[in-house]
Amino acid sequence: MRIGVFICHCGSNIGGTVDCAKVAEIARGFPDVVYADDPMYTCAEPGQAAIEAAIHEHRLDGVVVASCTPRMHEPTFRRTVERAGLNRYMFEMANIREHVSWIGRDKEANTNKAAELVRLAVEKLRNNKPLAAKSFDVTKKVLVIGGGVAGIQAALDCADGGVPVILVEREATIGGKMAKLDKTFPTVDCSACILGPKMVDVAQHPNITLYAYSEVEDISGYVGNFTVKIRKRATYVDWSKCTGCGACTEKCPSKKTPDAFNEFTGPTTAITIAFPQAIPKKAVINAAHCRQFVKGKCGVCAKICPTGAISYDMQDEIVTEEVGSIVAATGYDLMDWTVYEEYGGGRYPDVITSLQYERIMSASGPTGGHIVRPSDGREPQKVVFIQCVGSRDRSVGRPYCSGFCCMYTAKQAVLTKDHIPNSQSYVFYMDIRAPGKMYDEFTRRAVEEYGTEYIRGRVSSIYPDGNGQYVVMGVDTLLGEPVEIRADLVVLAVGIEASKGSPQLAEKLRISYDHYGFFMESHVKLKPVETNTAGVFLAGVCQGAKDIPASVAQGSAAAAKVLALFARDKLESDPQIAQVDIRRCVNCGKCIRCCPFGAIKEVEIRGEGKAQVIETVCQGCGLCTATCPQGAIQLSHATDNQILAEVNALCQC
Amino acid sequence: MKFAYYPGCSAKGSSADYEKSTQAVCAALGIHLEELPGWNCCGSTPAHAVDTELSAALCARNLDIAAREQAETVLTPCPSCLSNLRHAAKRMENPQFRARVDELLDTPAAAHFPEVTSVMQGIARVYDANAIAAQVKKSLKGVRLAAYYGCLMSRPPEVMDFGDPENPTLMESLLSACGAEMVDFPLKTACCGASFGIPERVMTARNSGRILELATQLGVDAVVVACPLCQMNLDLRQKQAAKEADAFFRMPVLYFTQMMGLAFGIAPEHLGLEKLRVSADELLRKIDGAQAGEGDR
Amino acid sequence: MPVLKGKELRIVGFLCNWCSYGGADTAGVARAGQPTDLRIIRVPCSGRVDPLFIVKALLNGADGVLVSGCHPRDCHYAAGNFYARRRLEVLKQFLPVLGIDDRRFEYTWVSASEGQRWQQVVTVFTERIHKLGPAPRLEDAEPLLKMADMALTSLRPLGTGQTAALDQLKEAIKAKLPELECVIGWQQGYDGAHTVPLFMKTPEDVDKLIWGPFNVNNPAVYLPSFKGKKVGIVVKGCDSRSVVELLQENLIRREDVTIFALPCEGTLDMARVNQTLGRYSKIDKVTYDEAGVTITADGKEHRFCMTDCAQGKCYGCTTPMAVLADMRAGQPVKVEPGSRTPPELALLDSMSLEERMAFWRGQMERCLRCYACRNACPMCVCRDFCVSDSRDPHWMSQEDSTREKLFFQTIHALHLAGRCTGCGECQRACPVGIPILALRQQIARAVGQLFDDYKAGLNPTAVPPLLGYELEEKNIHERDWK
Amino acid sequence: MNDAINLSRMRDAAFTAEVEAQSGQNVSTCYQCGNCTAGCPAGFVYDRQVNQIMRGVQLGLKDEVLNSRSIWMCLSCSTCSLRCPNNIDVAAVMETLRHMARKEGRVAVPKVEKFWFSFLDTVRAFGRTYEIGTMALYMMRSLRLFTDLDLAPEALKKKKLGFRPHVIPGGADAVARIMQRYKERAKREGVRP
Repeated sequence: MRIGVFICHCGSNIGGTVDCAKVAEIARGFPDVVYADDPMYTCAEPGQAAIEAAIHEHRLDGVVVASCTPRMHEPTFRRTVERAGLNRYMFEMANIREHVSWIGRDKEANTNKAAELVRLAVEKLRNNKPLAAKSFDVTKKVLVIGGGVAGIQAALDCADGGVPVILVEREATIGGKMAKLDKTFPTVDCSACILGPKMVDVAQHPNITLYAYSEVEDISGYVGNFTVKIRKRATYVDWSKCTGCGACTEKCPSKKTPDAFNEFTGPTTAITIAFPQAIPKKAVINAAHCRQFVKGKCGVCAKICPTGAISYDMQDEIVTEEVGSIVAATGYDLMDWTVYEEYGGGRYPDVITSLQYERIMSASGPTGGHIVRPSDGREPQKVVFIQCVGSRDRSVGRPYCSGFCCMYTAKQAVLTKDHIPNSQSYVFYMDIRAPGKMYDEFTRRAVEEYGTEYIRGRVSSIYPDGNGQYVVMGVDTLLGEPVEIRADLVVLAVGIEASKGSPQLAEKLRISYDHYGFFMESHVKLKPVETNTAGVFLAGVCQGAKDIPASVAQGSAAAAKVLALFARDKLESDPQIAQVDIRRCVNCGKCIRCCPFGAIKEVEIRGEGKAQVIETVCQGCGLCTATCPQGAIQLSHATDNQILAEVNALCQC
Repeated sequence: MKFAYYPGCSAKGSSADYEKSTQAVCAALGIHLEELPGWNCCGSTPAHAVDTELSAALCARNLDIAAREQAETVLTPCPSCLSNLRHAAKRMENPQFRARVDELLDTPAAAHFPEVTSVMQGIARVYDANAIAAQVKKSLKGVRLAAYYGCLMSRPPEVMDFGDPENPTLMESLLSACGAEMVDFPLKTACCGASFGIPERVMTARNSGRILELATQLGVDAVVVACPLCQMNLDLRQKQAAKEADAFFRMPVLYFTQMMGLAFGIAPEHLGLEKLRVSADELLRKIDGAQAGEGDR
Repeated sequence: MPVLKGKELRIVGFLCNWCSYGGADTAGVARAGQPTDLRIIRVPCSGRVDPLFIVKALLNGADGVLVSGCHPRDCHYAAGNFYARRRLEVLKQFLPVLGIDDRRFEYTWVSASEGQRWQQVVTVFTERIHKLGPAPRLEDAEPLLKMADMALTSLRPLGTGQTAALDQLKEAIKAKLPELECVIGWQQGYDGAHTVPLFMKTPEDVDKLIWGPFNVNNPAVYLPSFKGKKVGIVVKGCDSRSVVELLQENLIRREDVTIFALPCEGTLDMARVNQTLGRYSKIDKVTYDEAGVTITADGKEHRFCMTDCAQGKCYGCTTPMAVLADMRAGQPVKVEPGSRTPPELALLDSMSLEERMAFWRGQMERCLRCYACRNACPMCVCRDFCVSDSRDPHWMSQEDSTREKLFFQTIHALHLAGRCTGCGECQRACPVGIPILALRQQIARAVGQLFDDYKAGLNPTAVPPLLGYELEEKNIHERDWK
Repeated sequence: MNDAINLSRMRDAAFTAEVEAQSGQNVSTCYQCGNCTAGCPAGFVYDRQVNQIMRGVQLGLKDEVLNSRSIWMCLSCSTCSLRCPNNIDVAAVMETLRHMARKEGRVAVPKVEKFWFSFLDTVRAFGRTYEIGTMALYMMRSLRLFTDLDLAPEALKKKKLGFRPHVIPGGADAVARIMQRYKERAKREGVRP
């Protein structure tokens, strides 16, 4: 073999503390090394040209570059050697900058270490083999999980881009949290009015298949070729027949059914349509409260339904879909604030969550948009808003900021004044976080135009004073005094957490999630919608707290990623994957058992069972190679021999 | 059932009635309280306010006695004593601290101390609600009560182990077992002003005032307490509180043991009710009335 | 290339490409100064790190080895580091039995963002290695020869009383024989004091079957070669565990094997028997009694009481009865609860690290590299493709050095991690009587201690510990790098 | 209006460290939400609110903190600790500050300390507290002869306060010795007992 070695000075970055010329000279003594040089900037255009020239001039069939970390320039130099006609895998790098010159002061030690790392690379290279990528087809269809505003945006953009979309929504209607909001900041325009049309587009778009009241059961496969099992939960109403006329909901006798859509601010019926603009506008039976199921007799809805859509014996159904990419947009839930016993732990009817307040303010809500107290239906005069309940609070395991509470609290204060002109709102805050466009101006308006009292401090406790009001014991840290307010209504800006079941979904998607169940993007700054699993993208709050504009933007960003992925007809698979030497394989199945990706299957070859790697599924971790006792399965480009060569280069007594 | 017993100084003075009723109720329940021989003051607030090790030393002597008596569990009626004893025991788990404390003692304290808990938990440990109900001769039916625990009983939770530190409910369960109607009393763990009654009257007046105000507002027949200092501040100092709050209170403040005693049909004089500054006569009449009412039906 | 004398020691690092290698880069970018001893080998995932790389390094002159991967739950490959955690922890507990200080090997988790943590890890680990100084070399050790103490009490009855049920067993075999390719058992060898394997195809063959203290071989070793064919096998308790393990590893199929079992009363330590018999021209007779056998060789009587002369493994044996069988004969025997440290392992336990290295130095000098240990092992399923004599992968040179020989023993031991049933065939087959079983026993002990007392070959459906993982490992704890 | 606090001069990092060490709390986690102050039953008699004390400790303003009345008026009800979103045991910090202040002989509210001493004196004398004794001693010490005089008749009528001190059977010497040793040790260590 004829190997060329290039020791990069990287200006003084390496040259400063490593004697590059000496390293090059030592390298010339290594086996198979026929050429060594120490250019000033190897990655620069002339540096790369020099490599190409050397390859031709010295008929090199392998190149080692000792410079910065391979995580930076490996792709660059691989292209370089490729241009000169070598296989891109006949190239190795030695990291003598981040791992040598930048961390060691002693030039002699650095030089010696650099030389050893070059030796390491040379020994590895001597065991390298040319590898060729394989290409495979892509199923140009995308699965969007979650029908909130982020998911809707992603679905619509993909669909408009000509990609068939499968949209899966856990609830009976899409719209997510935004559909529950009365108005939106900072424009104070009606939430339903701006979201409604988008929801309708979803329903009418030829490219979108919507599975509402459904959940993702299982996901297998890999980028370009995922297989998804979807559980369509039993609604006990045949949606193909249901016209959404609502006759059933009027006649249903169980009128005390808790209303999840309205955040339990009022009762609903056992058979129900979430809200007037629901998409799909179909009825669903809540079996837990339906007399037919609880008592075994009733059947009113079945009698009343003009299309005979009611079917009490409906079962869950599993459907399977093939997709090439997945967008997760599962959103958030409120944390369980009842851990705050000092706020009554949920025992006080007029201490409510901000989301409940939205429903109370909403025209489609239980009070028809009249702000009244849940306890006695009276109009509140003094309303206290408390921020950061379950945000920035380590004592309840929620140290993070929920991002948008400051803004909607200001909005709710403003709306309160609009609804009840003679009311007075107080907001207890720690910091006002209003970095968005027109946001700070909005919070200022809440103060300056709507006379909201912003009080800088937390609230220690809330308790009923015995004549229908609540004593709010707070502090004004700017004043440096405790303060006390007698309030008619207290609204808690409850912090958010990843929506229920996020970790389980993450496991199915094979993407990582943080301590609080939020999904992890693959780079905080540069890959905000990608995940570490190819073909899986993120949109909305499932990735971290963000408001509507940001969620919509991320929805579109995810869609762009999907469209870019589908722009190619074939995908290339990384050739750095495991390969089975069938002579050595005894079919013990250990590799199959521990492969994290199910990338190894048992096949029959000449009557014998053997392991076989599914090239497109294998991610190249090498766990199988470390598992196989007879070394029958080897990870290309990190084979036992290649690593042994490196070990031996370092350890030979 | 037998427990070692640490009455605490106030039992021999300002809260003799607490002591009396505790003894009476425990007797009625067949719980035998074995007073620790030669116990001394736990040091109360002043000791730990002055020095943690001094406070621990005073407590350690008592715990040591209990250990030598081979007691398994020591009951004490007073939350302050309880807090000090439990804190001392916890702090003594740290060897350096223990060493410093041993220096102050005649002989190094026993390696392991028996557990100390409140009389209330002691009773609840032996009798569940039904068992208590079974003891009731005079149901407290129709009597509205506010349970007030004070700030020490449940705090800090990791030391006191008394249920939810913001919302303990043990007293409620005991007294509702006696038939009483327990109101949700949000200030149940608020501070009454503690021992500052003497050096800084306004402290107790304000804080006790707030508590009495809410109790009055909620229209309860009495506030039930488990702490001698709380009782003193809410009862004996009720006038001071009223003056500070510029209000008028007539709120009987009884120990939970006195309340239970009444339910068990024990005579008021055996429960030290005469020591109450704000008389409980009306309350007693109400209870008897309820009984009469029961009789009619 | 040698390390800088006096300045540096030889420290090898295996870093996963996604987290720790990036973490080391981050440290570099932050100019976080570190000792220069460490040489980093970049691997895709900590799960790729075969523990044998580490032993290879340590036996060949490394003074320390450090493995670092993504934090648990953050593995780029979902679960690679979970497997690594188990395998590396087992290795850590294995190294001392070789006489290698386990502080010379460490593994940890560093994410790509944790430059400071990486600096901390490298600094602390390098300091640790410098405190320990240069690693002692196997070939520098003064050979040390020690014998295991075989004066043992057993957890179960030892004797030779159960031969009664043999006929019953034979009938059963004969009845089943027509459906089977053959049934594997034992027959008398060149004399009454030795046995050889018996492959019964006809009823006449079956009559040759014998049972007793001389049935030392483990017939399970032949099963994989019959894979796909219907065979029967006669087993002792220990043999049955090998059968179960083979089933567990999908190397044979349950429907293919019919298992015949008698309660085992222990087998003789043939090494010691032969020693006592010494040179003899012929065995006159062998008489059995309840407690043992009397062998008359050249007119001279030798008494072998089972309680004194059983194989070391028999004393601590808790499964004299087959753990899995289709046909059982004989009287069930009672096993006392408890566990024993096997004599070979006890011997190693009693030594210091230096003594152990010296011990293996001495033992390995005697090793003939005949691979009898491998061929006798029922779990050595690679057969002709053992990595010890392959070029790709090329784990071992053919050099006849103590180091290479000990490395082979390590390969065998580590390949048996969580699989070795302790049947002891490797040691019994060793022509020069090296107590190599101790290495396997240490692995088995480590696996048991780490994973809820797991024992190989008891449950055909259990997942072997090293082929599984827990998100939170009960007995494996992250070390801090203060 | 007094002069600005000169942080560059007055900041005493060692003090912050000392408080953290003695109280076992990490005060840097305090983000000044004020919850401690909001729930403090004694706040209305403080010269500096709890959160301001915490701020003072963060900034290492030793004098500001140790000379404040607040640390003497703390009721040790630990409401602050219970509700601190950052799990700081604020009450422990307050107590630590009180101890530090006492040891340096800084007593912003002497009457409180006098009351404690009066209490402890009776404990030394009898092994157990004795209300009237405490009161008497306190009145002498504080020269506040009319303390709770309004209550006295009530209390006495109700026999709330026994006239006889309640002594440990077998004498209170053991307790006295504890107190003695404490005093001596304090002297040895050069701190105010």
